[in-house]
Amino acid sequence: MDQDRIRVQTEDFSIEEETKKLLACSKRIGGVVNFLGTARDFSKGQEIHKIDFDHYPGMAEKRLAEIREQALKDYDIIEVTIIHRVGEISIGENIVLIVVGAEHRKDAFRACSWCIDELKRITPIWKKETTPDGIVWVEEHP
Amino acid sequence: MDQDRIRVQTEDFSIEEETKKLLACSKRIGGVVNFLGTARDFSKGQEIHKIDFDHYPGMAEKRLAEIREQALKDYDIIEVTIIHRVGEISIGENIVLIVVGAEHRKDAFRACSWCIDELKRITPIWKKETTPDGIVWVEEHP
Amino acid sequence: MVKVKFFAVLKGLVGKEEISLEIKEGTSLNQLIEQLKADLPPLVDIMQKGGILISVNQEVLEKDAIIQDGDEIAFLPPFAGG
Amino acid sequence: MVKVKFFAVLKGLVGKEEISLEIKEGTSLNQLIEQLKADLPPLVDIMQKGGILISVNQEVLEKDAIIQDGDEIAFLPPFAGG
Repeated sequence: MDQDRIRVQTEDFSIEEETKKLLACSKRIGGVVNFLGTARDFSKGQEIHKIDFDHYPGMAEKRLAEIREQALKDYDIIEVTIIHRVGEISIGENIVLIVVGAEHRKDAFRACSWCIDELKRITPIWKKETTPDGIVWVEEHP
Repeated sequence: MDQDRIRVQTEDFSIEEETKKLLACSKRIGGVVNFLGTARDFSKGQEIHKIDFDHYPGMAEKRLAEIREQALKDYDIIEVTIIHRVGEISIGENIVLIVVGAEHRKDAFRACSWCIDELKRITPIWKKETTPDGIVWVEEHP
Repeated sequence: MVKVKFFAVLKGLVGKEEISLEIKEGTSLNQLIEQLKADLPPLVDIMQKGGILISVNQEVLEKDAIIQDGDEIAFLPPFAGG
Repeated sequence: MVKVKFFAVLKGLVGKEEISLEIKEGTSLNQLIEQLKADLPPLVDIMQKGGILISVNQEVLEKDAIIQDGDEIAFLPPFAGG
């Protein structure tokens, strides 16, 4: 069950499918908040051609599982799915998806926002941007 | 364009499709926050068999359009879609979808949360629940 | 003539979805409500209970607003969308 | 023997993805870093610049932590997921 809720994968994912899977786990879910991060074509004024994500296999999944468990403990929510793509990602493509299901919406919003902040803070995933000026590993995150 | 971003309809909607449509409107969108409200099977401890939504045609759409415009003005976001279903809705089905696209996620979360609060506050839509005890028009909203 | 619409729980209580009626020039929403109460007795209790908003041409207005011929008035129970 | 992994920008700068090396009993992360700097000169600048976390068996630890035979150590540049 958990393995399906936490994924680091090269393939794309479907928001629809993940939302439906989450809803299927409990009829008590009345509100779902999704965060979808996609590859933008501009970053700090620089045109970007493509993005590559590197990750620490094992440790990245472990951190995402910890984030999910902490969110389930700290917020009044029912289920959480976290998926992060790695490898080469073209402009406009999906990068990350967080799906949070709750009985009431306030906690779903808070938990989803917390999960993506925490993901950026503690998950060993790195981003390489290919721009007209060359390749750069992104150091700061917004 | 606006007509497509604001809809009151009996048919179901697809989160995937709406998210893709929103992303297609600007490559600057880096984060999308979705709120999906679904029909729960319990409300205040009462089992619910089905839900019916009534609305004030014209006025409901007008309020949703105002919410969208206000959100675009007050938050640093790029686009908003608001869809509310009316008529008969079975347990587990979709009710409402709000999709907010922004360059950065914080404003997308804030705007999406504000939109659903505001929708509940000012939109002339009413909910009738069918329970084992009979039919009741819901008066308070959480 | 103004059109008066009743939604949701009100539709059932009043027993009507929409009525048309003549008003005198300078009629306020409050005066319209009194006029309607006489014709539709269930409205007496409903309006006393409170929580009903009234819209004129799809904008919610205070009850001292003056209405005009051709206006569309609606009685709106507490909203429950979302 | 411990395994040492380098990720993202470090992989390129150091020119290696993973190395194995012998450690003495009671070696701290700080001592390991000094030992590695001698073998991999680019690490000198990188570590001085700061912002690099070090994990032992996939947990980020302080640099005075003692490592043991069989540990998996990793040099982690600032994260940029999401």
